[in-house]
Amino acid sequence: MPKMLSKVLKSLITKPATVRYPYVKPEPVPGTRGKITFDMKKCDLCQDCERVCPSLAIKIFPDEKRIEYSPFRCLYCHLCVESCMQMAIIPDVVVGAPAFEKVMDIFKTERR
Amino acid sequence: MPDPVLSYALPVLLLAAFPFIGGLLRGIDRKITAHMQSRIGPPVLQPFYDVIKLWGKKPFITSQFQPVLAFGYLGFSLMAAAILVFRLDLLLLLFTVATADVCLVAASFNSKSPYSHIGGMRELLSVLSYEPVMIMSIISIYFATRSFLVGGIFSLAYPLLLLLPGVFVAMGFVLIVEMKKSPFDISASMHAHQEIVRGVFTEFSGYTMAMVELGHWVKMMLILSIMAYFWAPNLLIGVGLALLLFFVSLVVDNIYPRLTWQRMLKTTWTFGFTLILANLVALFLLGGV
Amino acid sequence: MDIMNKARVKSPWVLHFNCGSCNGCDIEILAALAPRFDVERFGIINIGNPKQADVLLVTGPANRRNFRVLKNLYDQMPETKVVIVVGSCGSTGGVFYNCPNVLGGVDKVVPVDVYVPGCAARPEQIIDGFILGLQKLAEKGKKKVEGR
Amino acid sequence: MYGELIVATNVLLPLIMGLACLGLTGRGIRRAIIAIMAASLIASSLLLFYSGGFVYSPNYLVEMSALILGFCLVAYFLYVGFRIKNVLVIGLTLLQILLVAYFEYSAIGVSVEPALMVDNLSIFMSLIVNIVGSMICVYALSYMDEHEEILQLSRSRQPRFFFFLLLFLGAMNGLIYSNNILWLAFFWEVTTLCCYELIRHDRTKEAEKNAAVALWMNLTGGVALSASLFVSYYAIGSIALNELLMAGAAPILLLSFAFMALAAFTKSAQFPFHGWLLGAMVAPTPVSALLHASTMVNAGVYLILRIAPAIKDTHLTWAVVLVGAFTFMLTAVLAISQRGSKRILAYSTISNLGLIILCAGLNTPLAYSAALILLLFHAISKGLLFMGAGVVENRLHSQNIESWEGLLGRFPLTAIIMIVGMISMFLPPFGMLLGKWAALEVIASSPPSIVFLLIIFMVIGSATTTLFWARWLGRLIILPVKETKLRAEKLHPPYLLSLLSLLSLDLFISVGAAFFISNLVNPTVGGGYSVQIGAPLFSINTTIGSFPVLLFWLAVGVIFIAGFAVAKSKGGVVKPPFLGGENVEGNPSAFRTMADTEAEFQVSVMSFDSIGEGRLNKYALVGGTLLLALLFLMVMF
Repeated sequence: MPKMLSKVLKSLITKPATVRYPYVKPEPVPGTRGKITFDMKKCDLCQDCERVCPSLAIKIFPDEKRIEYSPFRCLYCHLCVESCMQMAIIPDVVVGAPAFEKVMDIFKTERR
Repeated sequence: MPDPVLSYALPVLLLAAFPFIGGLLRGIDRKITAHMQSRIGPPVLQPFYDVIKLWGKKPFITSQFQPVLAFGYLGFSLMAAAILVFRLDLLLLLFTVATADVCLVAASFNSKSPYSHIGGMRELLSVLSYEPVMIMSIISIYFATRSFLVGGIFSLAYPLLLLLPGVFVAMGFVLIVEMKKSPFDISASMHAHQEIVRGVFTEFSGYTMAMVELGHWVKMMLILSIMAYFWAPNLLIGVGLALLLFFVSLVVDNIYPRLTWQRMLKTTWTFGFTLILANLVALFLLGGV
Repeated sequence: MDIMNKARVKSPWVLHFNCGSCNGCDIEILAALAPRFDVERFGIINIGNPKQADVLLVTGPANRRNFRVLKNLYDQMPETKVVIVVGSCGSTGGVFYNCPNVLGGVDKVVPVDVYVPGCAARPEQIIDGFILGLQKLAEKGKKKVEGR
Repeated sequence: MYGELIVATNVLLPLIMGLACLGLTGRGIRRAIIAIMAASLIASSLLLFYSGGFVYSPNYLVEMSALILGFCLVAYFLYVGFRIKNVLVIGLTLLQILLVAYFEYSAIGVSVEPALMVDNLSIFMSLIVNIVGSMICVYALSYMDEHEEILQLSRSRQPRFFFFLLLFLGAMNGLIYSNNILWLAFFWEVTTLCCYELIRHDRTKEAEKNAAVALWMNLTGGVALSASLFVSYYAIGSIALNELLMAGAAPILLLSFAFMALAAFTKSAQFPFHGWLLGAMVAPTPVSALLHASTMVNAGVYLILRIAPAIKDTHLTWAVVLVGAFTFMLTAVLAISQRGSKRILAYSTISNLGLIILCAGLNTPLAYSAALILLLFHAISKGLLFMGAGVVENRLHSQNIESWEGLLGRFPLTAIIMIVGMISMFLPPFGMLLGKWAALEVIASSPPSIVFLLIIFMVIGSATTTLFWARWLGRLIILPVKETKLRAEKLHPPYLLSLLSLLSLDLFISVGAAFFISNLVNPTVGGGYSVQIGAPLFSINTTIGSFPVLLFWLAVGVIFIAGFAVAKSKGGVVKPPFLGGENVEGNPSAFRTMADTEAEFQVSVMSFDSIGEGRLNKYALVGGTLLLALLFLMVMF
């Protein structure tokens, strides 16, 4: 108890450890696995990423030349990033933002 | 002093202020607790937001009697406060507080919910643990003032604290139990999880919960006011004294874990009884009566 | 009634329900409650009791075992209330999308107001989610007043 | 003439009507007899109250016949002792015969003038005995019908039951009118007889056993009373109670008072004689109600109240105080470990009697007032509670308070009566709390040598009292969602009459407590003390405190009306309880288990088995015996 007492009183007078988050945005930590974007100039719609995705967050429609990516489905494991031969998937350090609706990120290309 | 302002208007004003000061104190309580835990904590007005919000929620009740009983808790707490500010009988005040508690427990027993039943039972046990100490404190005040009326405190030559320091400390235990602070918060802690959900408060929601919360503030203020009376001629010092004990109870809340009911009973009874009896014996020996 | 809405936004009490998540998001929620992020700054209290809660915070996908529980808890929360889903599994089923016991996202069972993605969602995101949730709460409060 | 009329209606008429009950066994006739009896008892006690006390000396013939009847009674006890082969009963009866016969032999021709003396205390007691007692008799009419229906008796035993019930009331009236200690002892033994016969009414093995316990304990009291008679005759040459009380406090007289106190403790079931009252719970409920509320136990308290002014400022009075205080505390603690409805009530009775005896022993004017207030309100509330408990018991066929769950939904009227009864036992502004308030003030102003001990006994006792009542109250008001609307409930007319009249009486005198204290209690106190409790119309004032009764009632009324108004305006949807979300649709008291099956759940009262009878009874017995030893030790100082 005396230990607790001193601790409690000490933290009473010292500054709180709290980060005032929404007002003070922290610097993103490099190396964090975050949201992905497709560089449609490089992507060849090979569907490798779709195959490795554990949660079916990436859907590729080769005929329509379209990629649908759901950040609300994504596990942020970056297996797709590793599997992409074309280095077409660009990883971010921030995961998707909260939203009222589960909107898909849609990527289109005119190539091929 | 038959001054109508002093004898009627002031008490009424004080009574009306009771819930507000109580809510403010609850806000300060949460702020200080947060700082003790190295947090920032909610705004000081947070308890008021909570109560207003609860009042506006869609009402869910367990039966038609529950709101009445919840209102009884608030009403009897206010009535006890009225007894204090109008300087009536202290024993009467005690009975009224007990009535308020029984209202709360009855309201929690009203639904067939295991959590609120256990909470209610534990609330009764905490009543069991503080009531004897409180009766003894009141009897001690009687020994000092030779009157059960609150007015007697004001006619003393010395402040009550100098005559009854032990009783003052014992009342500190009552305060902690009444505020439902750790280590005596078995019936329901004010927030966060515990093993019986919210204990005695589990089945309250919306406006019933708001009334219970208000009643809780009033009761906290009640005990603090009794403490303040320990330095009655100069109420300002008395208020300071009460606030000091309030702060001590917050510190205790933060450094002690919750006790079981057996331990709670043993602690409050042994410490309370010993302190008060030692104090009274000393009072008799020194011929202070 | 403006005061009421302000109070509503200022004091969202949370019921946290783990619908079968891996506990990753739960730990992050606790992190948000803990001193570093201290969501009690916004009046958020983890109340653990549907009857007094305003926000149902769900983690994990809805499954056949406990969708009933989820529904029951939702029903026991008095209006006005919002549901915030934390984590990818809760939003859509996530990695459990094809499991025989999993129904999918929480929105298959109760109406969800805010989705917080992430696996696990970070405390910052949970706070962001709360900000959206509170907007929704204010909207619902207004609607309720107008509805009268 | 007026005195004779009162004595005839209150003492003899019950006997005659009881004999009539025994002879005319028709159900309708019995109802008529009880109705006439109740009306005449209430009327005569009210008449007595309005016209004041009297003295009355019957002629020699009556006195001789009483003596002969007395010996017949003792002979019957001897027969009972041989029949149930109880050495204690035989021994005590023989001792009794020896004492009385020797007394009659040595003090032949001693006569007491007047033999019956009715003063304010007697009137006060008479009101309680007659009003509450007759209500219980009325109640018994329905109860016994139901009771025998449940037992499925081939031949009704009701005539016998009502004979003893009425005899009991008559004997009780005789007891409180007696001035001649010999007469007092005679009526004392009659109440013992009635008590014994009524407890064993059902003739089960347990009933016989408990009746035997009650018999020997009460015979001990009878012997003590005879001993007191003996001592007082040899000390002052008279066996008149009033002369004995006037005679002062010589050690030899103190011995006489000590014997009387001992007798009173046996009747009032104080430690260590609490066993018989608990055992008496096997009897049909009207018997319990009668024992607890209006007759038996009040006889003991009456005797203590009677001798209290005489033992003022002696050491003996402190021994009485300690017995009362010890019993008050320990029974209140014992009561929280109980689950049987009637057992809790029994413990509560013993506890409250302890408080009354404590107050009587403290022997100040205020204390005496407190004792009377407690006695008055306790009789009414306890009568009400027992009657309600009996109704419930006959319907649920169980005494366990677990089975009382949700009574408010099932039998609303009975439940409300029970709830009011319970509240009146432990919450303000009902009368019991008024008494307790006065008692606390009395204890606080008692001398420093004993005050600390008393305070500790008092605070623990009153806090545990709150606990066990609130716990039980909680059982009644559980309302599962299915039954949130109260249904109308049908009760037999005698039930309705007795319950509602006692309920309204309880409320009425609690609201008008100030009036009743100034008109009923204060004159009674005035006999021996200077009145110290002022009762203007609105509040009750002592020198050290004040209890604004009417204001309090007003506030309670406002709170509840406002509460109903808030509840009405806000309304609300009735929701099932929180069960971790595992609720079952349509059944609020069931949940889904892990295996996905539905299971009903129970909420039960917290049991305090660790502080139960097994552990505390030995303290009760040892402590009680030690205190009794102290009682006689105090005589020497």
